[in-house]
Amino acid sequence: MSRTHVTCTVNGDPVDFLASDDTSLLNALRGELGLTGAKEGCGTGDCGACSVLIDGRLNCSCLVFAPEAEGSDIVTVEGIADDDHLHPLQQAFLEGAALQCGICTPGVLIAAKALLDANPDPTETEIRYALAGNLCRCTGYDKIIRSVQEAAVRLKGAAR
Amino acid sequence: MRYAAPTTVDEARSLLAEHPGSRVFAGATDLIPQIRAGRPAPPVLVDLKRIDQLMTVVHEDGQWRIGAATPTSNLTRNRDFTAMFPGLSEAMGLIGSDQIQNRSSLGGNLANASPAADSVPAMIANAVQAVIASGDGTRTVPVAEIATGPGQTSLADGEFIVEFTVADPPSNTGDAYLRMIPRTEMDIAIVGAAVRLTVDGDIVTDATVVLGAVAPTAVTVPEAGAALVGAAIDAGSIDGSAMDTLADAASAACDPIDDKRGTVAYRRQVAGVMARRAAAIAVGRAQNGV
Amino acid sequence: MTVAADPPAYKWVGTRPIRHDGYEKVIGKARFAADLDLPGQLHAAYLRSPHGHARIVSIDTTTAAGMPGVKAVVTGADFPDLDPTDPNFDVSVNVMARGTVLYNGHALAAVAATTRAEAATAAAAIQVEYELLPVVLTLDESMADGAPLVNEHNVTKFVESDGPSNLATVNVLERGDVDAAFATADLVVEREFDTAHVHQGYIEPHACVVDVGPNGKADVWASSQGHFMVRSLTAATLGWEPSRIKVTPAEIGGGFGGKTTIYLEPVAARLSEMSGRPVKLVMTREEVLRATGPAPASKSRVKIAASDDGDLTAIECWFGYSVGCTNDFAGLVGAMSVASYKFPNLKLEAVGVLTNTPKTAAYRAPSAPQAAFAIESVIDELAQALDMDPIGLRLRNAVAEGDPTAMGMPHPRIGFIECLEALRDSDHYRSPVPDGAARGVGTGFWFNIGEQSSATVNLNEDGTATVITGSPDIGGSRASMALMAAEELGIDVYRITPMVADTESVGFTDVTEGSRATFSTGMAVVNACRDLIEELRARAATILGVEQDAVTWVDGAAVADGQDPLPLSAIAARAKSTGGPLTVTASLNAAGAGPSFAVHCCDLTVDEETGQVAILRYTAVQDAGTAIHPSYVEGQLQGGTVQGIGWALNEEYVFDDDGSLENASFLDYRIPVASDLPMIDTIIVEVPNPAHPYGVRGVGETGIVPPLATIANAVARATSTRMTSLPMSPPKILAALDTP
Amino acid sequence: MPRVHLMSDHRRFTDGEAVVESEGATVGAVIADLEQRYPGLGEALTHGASAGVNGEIHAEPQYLEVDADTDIYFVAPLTGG
Repeated sequence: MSRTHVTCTVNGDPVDFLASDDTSLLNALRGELGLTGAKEGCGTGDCGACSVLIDGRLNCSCLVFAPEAEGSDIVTVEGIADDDHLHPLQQAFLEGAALQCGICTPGVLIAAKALLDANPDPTETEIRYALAGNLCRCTGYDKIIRSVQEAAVRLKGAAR
Repeated sequence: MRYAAPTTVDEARSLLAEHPGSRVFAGATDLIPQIRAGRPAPPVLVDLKRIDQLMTVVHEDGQWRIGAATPTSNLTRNRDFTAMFPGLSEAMGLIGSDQIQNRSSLGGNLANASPAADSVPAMIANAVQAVIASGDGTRTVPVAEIATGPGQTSLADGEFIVEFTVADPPSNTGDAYLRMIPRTEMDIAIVGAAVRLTVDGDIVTDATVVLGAVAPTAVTVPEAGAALVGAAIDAGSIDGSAMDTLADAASAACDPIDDKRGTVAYRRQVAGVMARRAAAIAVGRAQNGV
Repeated sequence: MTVAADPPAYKWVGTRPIRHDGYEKVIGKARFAADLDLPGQLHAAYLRSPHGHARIVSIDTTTAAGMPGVKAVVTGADFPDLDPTDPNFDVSVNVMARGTVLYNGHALAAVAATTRAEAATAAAAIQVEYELLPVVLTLDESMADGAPLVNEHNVTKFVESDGPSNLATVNVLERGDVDAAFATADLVVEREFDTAHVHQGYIEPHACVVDVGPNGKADVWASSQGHFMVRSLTAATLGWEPSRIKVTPAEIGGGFGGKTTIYLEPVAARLSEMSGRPVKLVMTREEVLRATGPAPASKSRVKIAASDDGDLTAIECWFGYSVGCTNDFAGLVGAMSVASYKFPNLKLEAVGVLTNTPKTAAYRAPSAPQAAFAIESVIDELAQALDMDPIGLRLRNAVAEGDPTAMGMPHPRIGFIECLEALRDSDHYRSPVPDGAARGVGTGFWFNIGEQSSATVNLNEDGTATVITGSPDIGGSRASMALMAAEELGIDVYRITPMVADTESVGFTDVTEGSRATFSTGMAVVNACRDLIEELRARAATILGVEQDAVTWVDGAAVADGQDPLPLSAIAARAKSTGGPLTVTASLNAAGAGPSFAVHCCDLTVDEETGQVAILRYTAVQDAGTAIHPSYVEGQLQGGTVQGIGWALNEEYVFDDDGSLENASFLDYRIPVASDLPMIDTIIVEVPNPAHPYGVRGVGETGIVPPLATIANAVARATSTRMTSLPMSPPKILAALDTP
Repeated sequence: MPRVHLMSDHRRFTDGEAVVESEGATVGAVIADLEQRYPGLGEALTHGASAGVNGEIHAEPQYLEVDADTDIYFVAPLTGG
């Protein structure tokens, strides 16, 4: 098995690692970089628990070969809070009880961030479709959707 | 297995020539699940996304050129493209989640040769052409001639799709794509139907109907298109008997299978429903310019 | 929204603080089992049966053992053979096949290697010779005369039995004379129903890391609903004393009953013992669907009699469940008991039947949803036939305190009528049904259970308290423990740290199941806090120079006449000088679990050209007893409801003729996605359980019971076609609509 | 005397009687008494039944105290999810 030396940026930090050519970016993040926030729920792109942003775009990191990450800018759930404050989505999820077991939460937060970055004022339907690739089995999605709505309101308030 | 990311078409050609059995990929959204499910890994994985031509969308001289590896979300977010091909755009917007659409490509969706690929009926309805790197040059063929059966294509070893070309639609033309899935997202189509039609006032003058997921490949249904040509449009609605003929023709054209996703009877019945509903949307777009 | 007759004035109970474990979970730092890596760790992979039923003629592991990176290989021969009468026999055989594979996906060997890919490659290289045996996949095939045996070791439970059989269990409940009642009834409705196998669908695949040290002791990190259960079942499967094993509970990524048993840990332990290295074993999604869970498929016949004025006079039911390839599925009585109306005449029979399909597991109120689907569908049809309001018919016949359960025992204080009234009076039910839509109502309940729990409360020198329990937190129970402790001790909930400790750091605690964590473990926490307060009063008496009897505990402080209140923190700071550390432990075997009733209502449309159902509005009403943390009570109701919606509409196992699961992925095993659903409105009814200090009933189970019939009843009213087969997938609805 | 309510499955030991009276100050003593009078019943109740007493279900009830007015309902074991 060939291994490739990959240099990229993860959560703002320049990193490099050696990855088997057939391994996923998810495995590299978890195994090589110790960033276990992104989870493997299916390995086939159907559950979204491994969601990360690559160059600002939402991806399932289980569907990306690790060497593809060369030169890219990756954001995982570990990187969305700043030094002093949780991201408004994280805060809204805590206050809104939008997580139960928490296994889907990292992926949902990333997908919701991708949505709000592109569309600061989504409708409920837009939120539901934007999160359709993120399965949650605990919550029935209700409190997740409400918390994304709440975070959107707070982000707009902060931007004003 | 080795990963390679060529930056030119010629470099990719060489890699494939040197390593028989290797695979090109763009989004890998089908490839990775297939490898996980036990499909033998190719000797070299050739990533096409570092080749500029395959990632570029150009609109000039009444024609679009779409890099075969371009993420479908680049196209669904492209307002000019979506205004011209709303049906093709909505078909691409149905390929999996947002996560998937940031990776999936028209080239991959076509070359994977799933009978249920959402973009393919819509590409065929719009007479999209595939430009294929072949030997030292290229050849151009209609999209309909690529897939030959489930997982099977007419692409020879070493060939790969470079880009797609499609002419701007004539005026007063609209397209639409609808599919039936059990959920609202994240499913493979049980039935897909693409319709493109052109109107002259209150008369349909041209129509193409293409079905997906009801046969080993996407199927164009000439009888269904013919049923619409000459049909009258009254207050935005196509004549009911023409629509009934369209639906019957669509159902009759199905050659489906029973599988975990749907039955033969269901696919046949719903193919007519989807075709009729897609035609109803398409006619509105043709008359109203979207 | 909460409905309570006379809510007590609590300071903390009933509030909605941010959960204590939430921060780690939103920043990606929470440790689930697959997140742990140990130095030198190996990765393991299984070989699973490609056949639905076969004798293992031979297994040759020599090639695999010599492959790159391989450090250890195990087969059934590496585990002791338990006696078939041993209560852990079925678990042991399911963990690793001995002699016979009982279903497609049954584990029969595993490999540990330096990488997961090497382990998988080597596992695939193990040579197995099979002698194929007949495969029995359905309840009807299994019960047919002369049916091949599914499992030669099965003996029927609860009835006289002579020799192996495909019957797993037979339970019968009866009272009165149903035949006479049916003979004289004004109206009788009888229907047959069936439901498919469904999976719990937790997003976290089963995972563990096991490190067996040179002293023979095993450290296990595992995702489960009960780490003491993991310890005892792992020990039994290995033939070890439980004390050789320490299990540390990882965060659990969903369970819903599916993680009340083990699959991985003995295999990883044996591989670790053989290799001398830590071993990580994580299932793929395909393995989760092929070889864990699911809930049983079912068939049923339900016949109910009513008088013209709406009195339900008799019920006769037969429920059959395909419990899978082994016979350790309990709880069928729960199924029968969902007939929660005052039937003077009743005859209920539930039968468990073996099939060559995965061993089934509990799934929220095990066996009740299938039965409630059937019973509540017939009740709805009676309401239609009698032209009665579906809530009105149910209110007229609903059981209340003192009415007999199906088992005969009188119901304790329950809130069924209160739930029915809450829905009847809700905005949803009082609103007109939207144009083109239809409305359905359904009900359900679950007994809930008590069992054993332990809790330790350590008061820290800064006046904070650490509350330690043995109940894995699968949906917010740590927050509940902290709230009850805050209420008892009178300190801020954020000055309490609730945690779940390993098997060597807290007293024995049964599995988190049956809605028991907040009830039983919560009661242990309350008892520990009350003992701690006794001790605090004694210490305060020493400090204040008064008798203990003169000290009362008010709002987190010791109060004695004529003196300033002495706050908890001041006593904690003087622990050393007043007798040493302040720490107490309480444990109990709880009885008195309170049944939780639920009533659901759904508005939906059916596309009659495609058979597709769209849910427009949904309200779940449930009696929580007392909602300790209402947000997480709502979450349990919403989560259970949506699982029930999935069960009703699209979830099903699709087997081929050899028992191979054709849809072993989240692509084709279709759990609901966000865009399928509306908001799930909740109404929490609070009829306190008198057996719990705060009135808790437990809420996790019941929410999944009503949705199946609720949706079927709405579909019946939308289409004038009664769907009796789940899932009501678009092809099935369309086929039913086309059947005259 | 405590009254014992039997599941249908256990009535084969009692000639179909659904409710029998029994002696004993604990559920265990009651079961022992029943075994004397209905051979096999005690064994069946010990290994395959929980007992409902005073509205509460007990999985291991043998030392539970009962008195002359107690109704004991033997039911199949319950689990949860």
